[in-house]
Amino acid sequence: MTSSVINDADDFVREALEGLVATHGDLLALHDEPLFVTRRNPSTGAVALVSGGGSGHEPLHTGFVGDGMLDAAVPGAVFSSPTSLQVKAAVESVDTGRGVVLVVKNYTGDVLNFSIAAEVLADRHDVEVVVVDDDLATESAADGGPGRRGTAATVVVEKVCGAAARRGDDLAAVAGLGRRVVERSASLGVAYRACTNPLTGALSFDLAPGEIEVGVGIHGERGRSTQQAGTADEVVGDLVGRLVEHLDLGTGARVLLLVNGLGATHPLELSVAARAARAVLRDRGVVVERSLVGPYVTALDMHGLSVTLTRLDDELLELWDAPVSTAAVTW
Amino acid sequence: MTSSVINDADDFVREALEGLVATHGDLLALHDEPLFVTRRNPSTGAVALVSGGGSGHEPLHTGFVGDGMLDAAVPGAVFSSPTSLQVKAAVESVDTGRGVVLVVKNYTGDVLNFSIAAEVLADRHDVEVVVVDDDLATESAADGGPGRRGTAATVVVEKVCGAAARRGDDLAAVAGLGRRVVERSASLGVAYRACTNPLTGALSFDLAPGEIEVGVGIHGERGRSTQQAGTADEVVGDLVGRLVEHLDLGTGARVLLLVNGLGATHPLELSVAARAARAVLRDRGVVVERSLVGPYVTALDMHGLSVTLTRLDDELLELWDAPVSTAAVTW
Amino acid sequence: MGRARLDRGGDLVSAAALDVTSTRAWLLRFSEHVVADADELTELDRLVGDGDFGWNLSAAVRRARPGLESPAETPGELWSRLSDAFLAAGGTSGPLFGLWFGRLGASEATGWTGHDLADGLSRATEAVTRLGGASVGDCTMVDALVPATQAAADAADADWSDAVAAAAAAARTGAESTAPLVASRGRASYVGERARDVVDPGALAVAWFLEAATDTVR
Amino acid sequence: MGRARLDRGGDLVSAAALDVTSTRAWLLRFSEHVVADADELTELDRLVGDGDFGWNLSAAVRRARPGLESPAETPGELWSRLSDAFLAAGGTSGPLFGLWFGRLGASEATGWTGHDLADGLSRATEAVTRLGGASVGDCTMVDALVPATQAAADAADADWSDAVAAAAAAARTGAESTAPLVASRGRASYVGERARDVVDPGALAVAWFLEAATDTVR
Ligand SMILES: Nc1ncnc2c1ncn2[C@@H]1O[C@H](COP(=O)(O)OP(=O)(O)O)[C@@H](O)[C@H]1O
Ligand SMILES: Nc1ncnc2c1ncn2[C@@H]1O[C@H](COP(=O)(O)OP(=O)(O)O)[C@@H](O)[C@H]1O
Ligand SMILES: [Mg+2]
Ligand SMILES: [Mg+2]
Ligand SMILES: [Mg+2]
Ligand SMILES: [Mg+2]
Repeated sequence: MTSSVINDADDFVREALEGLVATHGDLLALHDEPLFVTRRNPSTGAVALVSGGGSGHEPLHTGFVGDGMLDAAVPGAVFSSPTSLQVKAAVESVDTGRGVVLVVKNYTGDVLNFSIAAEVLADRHDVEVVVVDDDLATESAADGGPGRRGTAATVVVEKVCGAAARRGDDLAAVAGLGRRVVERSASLGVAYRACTNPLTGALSFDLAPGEIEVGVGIHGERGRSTQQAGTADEVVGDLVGRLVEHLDLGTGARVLLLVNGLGATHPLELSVAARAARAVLRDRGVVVERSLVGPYVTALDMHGLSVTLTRLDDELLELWDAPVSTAAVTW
Repeated sequence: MTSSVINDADDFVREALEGLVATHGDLLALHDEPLFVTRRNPSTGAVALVSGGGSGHEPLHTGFVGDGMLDAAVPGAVFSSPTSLQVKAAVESVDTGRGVVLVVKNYTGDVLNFSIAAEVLADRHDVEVVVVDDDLATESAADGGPGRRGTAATVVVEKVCGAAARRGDDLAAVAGLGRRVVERSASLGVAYRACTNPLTGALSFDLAPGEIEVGVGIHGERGRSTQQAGTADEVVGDLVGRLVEHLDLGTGARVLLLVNGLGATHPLELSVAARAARAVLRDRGVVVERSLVGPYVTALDMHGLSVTLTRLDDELLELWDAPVSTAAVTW
Repeated sequence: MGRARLDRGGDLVSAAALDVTSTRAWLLRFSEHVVADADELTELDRLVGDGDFGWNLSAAVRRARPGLESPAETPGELWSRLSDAFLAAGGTSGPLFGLWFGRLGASEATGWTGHDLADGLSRATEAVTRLGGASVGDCTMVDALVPATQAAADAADADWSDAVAAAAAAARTGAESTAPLVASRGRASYVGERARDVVDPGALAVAWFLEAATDTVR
Repeated sequence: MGRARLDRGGDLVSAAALDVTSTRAWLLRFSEHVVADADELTELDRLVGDGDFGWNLSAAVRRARPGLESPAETPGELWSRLSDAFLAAGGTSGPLFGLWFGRLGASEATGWTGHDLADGLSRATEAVTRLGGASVGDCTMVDALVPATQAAADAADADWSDAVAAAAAAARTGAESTAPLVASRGRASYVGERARDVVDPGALAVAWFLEAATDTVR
């Protein structure tokens, strides 16, 4: 019995990659044992950009491999880190000699495996690790913890670093820009329904009718609080308000707005959410210079959304606007 | 109580359009009373292309407004036809004097309202109606019925007609190409979970664990048969086999493959489905010249997919490949 | 001929030529009837369809009201405003009635003769049967429209008011003829036998519409 | 010094220099212990973590086995094969042990002295504490690694076999020291008090690992 479009659970990610690469044969190449995806036509002479993590968040990261963004994506099993061997092989495959930036979402397993790969590669490759930790829901005073989770700001980091690499920036500059995006970004998510185990059909948590879970991440875990669902304006307004405060955005501040669907959220709903987010920002005098609305960092089929704000400056804006051609975004 | 990202149900579609147009301000313009969406920068001197229908299928049709595809999209309420007044106003707004092709999915309400608009406009505008009826699940011997439903082949019709208009084809030629696509296309859909009423959270039909509904449309209606879910290869293989037979595709036949997510289907699942579809076609000697995989014609948050095959010829291939720049597809 | 009667508002209504005043009186009379007795139509649609017909129809005439009360140069302008209100309405009946009213009123004449009316009905009914795809006997509004249109054509040499009276009588007979039928188009095709002995609400509304004209000249 | 003993397979194992033969014997001995007693580790992880530790570990050593049995020029090659098998394993322990084995074996020497071993342990443990972020007292494998590394450094002037025996003893003591602790890193940080009086399975595995070396030269 399955409750999703799947053959064997053990082959799920590999088969999906085969399908993806067949669909985008002009753009992507599949590498097997260990498993990773690279651009069909690698860039030459630029700093290379590699990211990855557990699967189930697609189009992140495989959908962002292409000209002006990632050189390789390294997928783990659903919600599990890839191994350092995969990361190592991907780096070895794409380094053109100018070094490699690893973009890593802040989860223990991912940080560990990417860092180990960097450690192991250190003798022969220049590697910089950029850790993304934008999720305010996991901010806690206790030190020594794993820190804030990395969620949808990863898309912004990958886009900005990819554009910087493409224009010829050196390794330190590309990594520095990635860290600049991380510093200036914050995200919060909310779920109207948990995600479904693709094999059993079981929900990762239960909500009563009319309840929402605020502060969810992208692995089907519960959030910070269960609340009664208000209107879209109320729910999104609450998230955006907290982001604005955290980033200390005053009148005239310029932002990139990312309204991200977590999987099952309909485009109509995301558009209503985008409208709501813009209204709050307009009221506070914050200027939405650019926005991206869609399912970019999913949590399987979770019904919900996250909002990410990145405070822009002229350079980040220019890098965001730079041409990109991937399976998930093209402009 | 709501179970989705919504404010007032009556304002849902309008607010979503406001959000969409704000997000794609460079691409889209919103017209109010009556409601429709056009390109921000209208084409000049080309045959215009207008489509529309009930909402809930996004990105269809609003996401396909832009250079090389639709000139206007006319949305009704969720799963309800727009009125002929909306269609009429859209046609009046985008006709540059070379005439307008209306692309209509075959549902009684849509056909009625678009035809009435065409009738009312006949004195002052040259209008051709292209009716899309690709869904094999609704094929029935009984005449006088509403005929086969229109589903995802609409995307192919809109792309091909848009490219033909853009290269300067006249009204009859553009409409003729649209009808050629319809003749050469067939679709079938399957659901793993029905869609959810955005207000009440109720499912449009129930399935026991491990069951799938084969032959579903895009309005949450039941399909032709309820079956035990097999593997992805079995489920997709069955659909594709029936399409191949219907279109009488033999060795060497060239097709466009559209694997369409119905709303909540994860990119991993769609990629697995694309892989499965390709395997069947390869076994039969059918050549997949191009493919498109993603949620393009949704049924709110239905978990499921449809497969569309269009038998290509050189001209259709060229028109499919022609540049396009819309919110949902860009190449 | 040349008779003049009082309409319900006290204006002179010409029985010989259908001018702006008499058209307005007719359409307002129809509106009032629909709003007053919407429940009867809804009940019929509930028995054989989805039970929204009265609501669809009364929403449309309410929307039309301000336009019907505003100044107009020709009857055609009033028909066109009524048409738009129906075209903006939901259901299957909204667009079909909208089309019918629109085609009916597509004339520049300021005072309609019996021939103008018969021509209008003929244009209108042709469009509805063509686009709706229903024929007489399918248990739809067409069962009233077609005989009414024929009756008006037969009486076209008479005053418009006599022509419309003939049309109204034929529409009533046509509507009643739907009761023993099982629908094959639209709504009632889904319920089969349950629809027997129920008058089609769309056909009944056509009868009400034409009868409203005869009421204003009575 | 210059002692030679039989390893379990009958090969000569040098107690003075850790060569390919003795390294292979050590690593295979460790593998056998893990496979045989995986359940004990799993049970400990079940009490304080998610109960997959024995499974993670035995999957890794099974994966390593063919590489450990193939010809090699230097001990470093064997360490590197063991490392890769752990780096390909799941959990937190897989990558950390993989890193540890990889750094431990990062030497070109064909026969290791006590100093080579002490240097390797020092490199390896430094990498694990740096990347894993745990300190002694956090109730992780680090509680065994750090004292073992220190003990080997203190005994580096002796034979490798004496150095490893000192390390093994220190690791055992370190592992046992985790029982009264409440974990603050990784797995057991979620269960708090429930983890008291349970030895950390990662730390215990470190003791097993070093004890496997002393077994082969015993
Ligand atoms: N194909 C058709 N042609 C003409 N009239 C039709 C057709 N289908 C339905 N009707 C008319 O529409 C009426 C129902 O209208 P309404 O309730 O507004 O539509 P719906 O069935 O969409 O709810 C029926 O009583 C019938 O007279
Ligand atoms: N940050 C850390 N540094 C060093 N060792 C750790 C750390 N976190 C966990 N461990 C070790 O890993 C062991 C658990 O491994 P395993 O069960 O494979 O991982 P997981 O907790 O991911 O299931 C623990 O017993 C502990 O010794
Ligand atoms: Mg009805
Ligand atoms: Mg209805
Ligand atoms: Mg564990
Ligand atoms: Mg684990």
